Amino acid sequence: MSEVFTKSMARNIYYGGSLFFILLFLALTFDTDGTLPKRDNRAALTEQVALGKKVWEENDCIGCHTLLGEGAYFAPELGNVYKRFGNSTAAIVGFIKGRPPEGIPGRRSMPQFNLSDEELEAVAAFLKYASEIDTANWPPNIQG
Amino acid sequence: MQYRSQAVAKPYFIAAIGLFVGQILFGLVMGLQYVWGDFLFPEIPFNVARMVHTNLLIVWLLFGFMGAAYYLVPEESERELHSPGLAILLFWVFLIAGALTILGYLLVPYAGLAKLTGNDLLPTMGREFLEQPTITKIGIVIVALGFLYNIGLTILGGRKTVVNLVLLTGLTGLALLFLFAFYNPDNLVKDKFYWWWVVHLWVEGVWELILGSILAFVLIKVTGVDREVIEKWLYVIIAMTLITGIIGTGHHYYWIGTPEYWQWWGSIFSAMEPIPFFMMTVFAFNMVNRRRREHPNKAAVLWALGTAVMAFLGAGVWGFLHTLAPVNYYTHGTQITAAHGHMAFYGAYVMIVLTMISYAMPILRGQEASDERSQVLEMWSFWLMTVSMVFITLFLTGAGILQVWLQRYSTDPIPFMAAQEKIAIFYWLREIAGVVFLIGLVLYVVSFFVKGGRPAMASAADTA
Amino acid sequence: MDMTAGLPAATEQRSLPGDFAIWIFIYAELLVFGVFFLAYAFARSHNVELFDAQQRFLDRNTGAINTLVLITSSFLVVRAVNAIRRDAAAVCARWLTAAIACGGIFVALKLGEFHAKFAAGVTLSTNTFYMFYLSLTFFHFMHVLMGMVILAVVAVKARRGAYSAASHTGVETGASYWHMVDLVWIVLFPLVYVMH
Amino acid sequence: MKADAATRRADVTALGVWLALCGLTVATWLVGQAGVGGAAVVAALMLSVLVKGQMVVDFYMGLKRVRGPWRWVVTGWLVAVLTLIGVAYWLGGH
Repeated sequence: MSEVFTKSMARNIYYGGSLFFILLFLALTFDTDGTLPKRDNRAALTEQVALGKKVWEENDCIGCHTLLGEGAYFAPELGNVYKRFGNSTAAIVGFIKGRPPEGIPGRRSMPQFNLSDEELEAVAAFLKYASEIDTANWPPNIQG
Repeated sequence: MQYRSQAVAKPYFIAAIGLFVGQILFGLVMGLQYVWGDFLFPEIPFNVARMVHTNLLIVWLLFGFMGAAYYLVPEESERELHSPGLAILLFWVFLIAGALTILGYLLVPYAGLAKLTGNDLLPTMGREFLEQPTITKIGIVIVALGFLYNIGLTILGGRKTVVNLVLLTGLTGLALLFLFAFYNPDNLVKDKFYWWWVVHLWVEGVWELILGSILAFVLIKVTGVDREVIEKWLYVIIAMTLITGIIGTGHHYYWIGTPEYWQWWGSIFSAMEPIPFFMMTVFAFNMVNRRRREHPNKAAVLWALGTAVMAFLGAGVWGFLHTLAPVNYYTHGTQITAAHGHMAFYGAYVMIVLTMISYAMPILRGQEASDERSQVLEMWSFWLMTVSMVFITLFLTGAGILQVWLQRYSTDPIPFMAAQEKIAIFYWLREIAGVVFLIGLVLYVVSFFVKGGRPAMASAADTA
Repeated sequence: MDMTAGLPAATEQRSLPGDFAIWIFIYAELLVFGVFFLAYAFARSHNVELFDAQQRFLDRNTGAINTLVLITSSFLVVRAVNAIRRDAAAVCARWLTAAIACGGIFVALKLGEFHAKFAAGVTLSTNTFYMFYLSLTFFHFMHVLMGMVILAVVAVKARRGAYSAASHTGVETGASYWHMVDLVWIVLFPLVYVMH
Repeated sequence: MKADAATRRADVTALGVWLALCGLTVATWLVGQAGVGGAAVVAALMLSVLVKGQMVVDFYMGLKRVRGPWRWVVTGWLVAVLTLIGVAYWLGGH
């Protein structure tokens, strides 16, 4: 084979190609950052929602549930749970509050987290905020 | 072993295998909880078991990567490690911090752990795969910096081979991108957007550089093919990885509130992501076919080829299955994702670490290759683990297809929990396959303690 | 390699011009662009009215001029390769410089086009047509920049006498990449600017 | 020298190709100016792209005399992409 195939050219393509696509990715990130205000429902980001996100995180809800499709696949999607529960934060609060501490025999059960009323309201507000993010019409239906 | 300091790799490999066993045990617990909902409830709820399962995976792979680096960097650089003492110190720091974190998950409610570790000061916990307390994350950064310092000085002060430089780039990228774990804005969309800079750009970016360089190193050693040939293919493969994988991040930006053009950018580039994996498969088989020596360590060759094939299937094919936006619209966040995740992680990263351990461990223990009986057992464990992982993937794929149909696609979609009950049979089958995987893993561990058969050295007449 | 091995007029079959590694890259790029073009075409088939209406707002004259500019620069690059094949390194460097200048004209015109669109408030999220228009042209635009960098490196090396008739793989490598950038635009221009 | 003569001939060929490419580009632009569309126009434009593309591939990229499948890969790419674009336009027209 008289084909020329040099290591230095392979290396140049690796460095040049990587740099090229990093720059492209950064350009798209820049555009995304500018477009997000129209989609990410940031107007609804109150202190309560921020607290709700913290409650969400500090109880590792993502360890069982998905949120906008990401997380664990053990329990239902919660990105649209506010809508699924009839556009009601009270229903969300009631559900979390009502989990039996010892679980439901033989079934997958959500733990009883003993959240305060403030925390319960906050996490419900967070889920309401999440449900109003423009997710390009995902999930396909109300079941999540 | 050409350099004495390579020996620091040994504790890293042992710890990696130990944590691997733990990971699989918790995987079996979770698998059982899928069908026996209140198993260990409320002592070990599912989210805790999952956290332990996934965090142990990450930690033991990192142990594996670090061990691999400590083994191969001195040999490639043709000099001793800059500081073996630092390597051992960081080993204990990382192991103890890791063990404390896992114990924290298991013994304290997660919210209590958050309080205990001062998550209020810099909230980073409670996001998938990044559940570690902030203080653990800071520890990871410190260990990573110390490790990079040690490896970096060794590489820069010695022979700079392509394998070394690619490995160093990969490890540096790993450390740098981890810093995005500390960015946790209240804005959920931004949170998720940059969360993927850790998760995706790790596993479909810089980790593949680490994978490629380890595979190249082992292939150079076991095939005796000219380094020049292997190195230029390494460059081409990782170039393709980054060319497709960086914009490929877009396949995570379809439905999380990000602009809709990501559906096009993400689909187009991630559809190309199987190409580097395919090239890797062709490359590995080509090198083995063109081998200029018969290495006595048959098991290591098997692992190397297995990595190439399974990474292509798991990361390439199973990734492609649901990467196009119109498909992903229905499969996003279902068992299809779980199926892909299992085979991709096993095929690409578990197997490359086991490849390296398989190659290096006998040498670290004073033999070029293990005894024949030990190797036979190791190959049995290879097949048991690999085949059961294929079945785990197939069962989860079956579960996912049914789930998508019942819950997302049919004209009368049913609720999540109702769908889960209808696909329980797949979860049972998955659990059985998981038990077989554990048996394979036990055999793997046992293979380290088996002696006898023809001493492997005898067949290595042409080793130089 | 023998003296005539690189000659287009030679009758014998020869291997790929330039470094094989660049060809792996070129084929990968063609694949990406091909898929992108088809995505455009099939997305259009679902939104014919939108695409046809929006296409009217594009600056077709600049698009056509840019096509001529790129074709010309490709021609200049061919002259450069032919020059180095007769060992005229300085001539080769001059042709390459001219080609880079053409690239510069392309970039300037394209920037003007982008500026007009951005000033009119067009973004990637305006609609599907503009998503494709901006994605495709910007992606290609970056390739032009990349190609100019490559040609510049080759030109500098040529001026320094790094290439000769016997050994000029580097020139062919850069040239091959540049022609790919041209080839892609040849498809892009009628597809996005003209056809409806 | 033989090499000299060969490259001079190649220069002439390249100039001819350049003229052809420019002509076809101007023709494409004229089609745009006329504002015409429809199946026949799409077919004609795709055909002209095929011709232009193949000229670039053969004479500029220099694949005409390359052994092996390399030339046909690019030609195949052109044919496949242009045909499928044609199919997409045909679908859109219905």
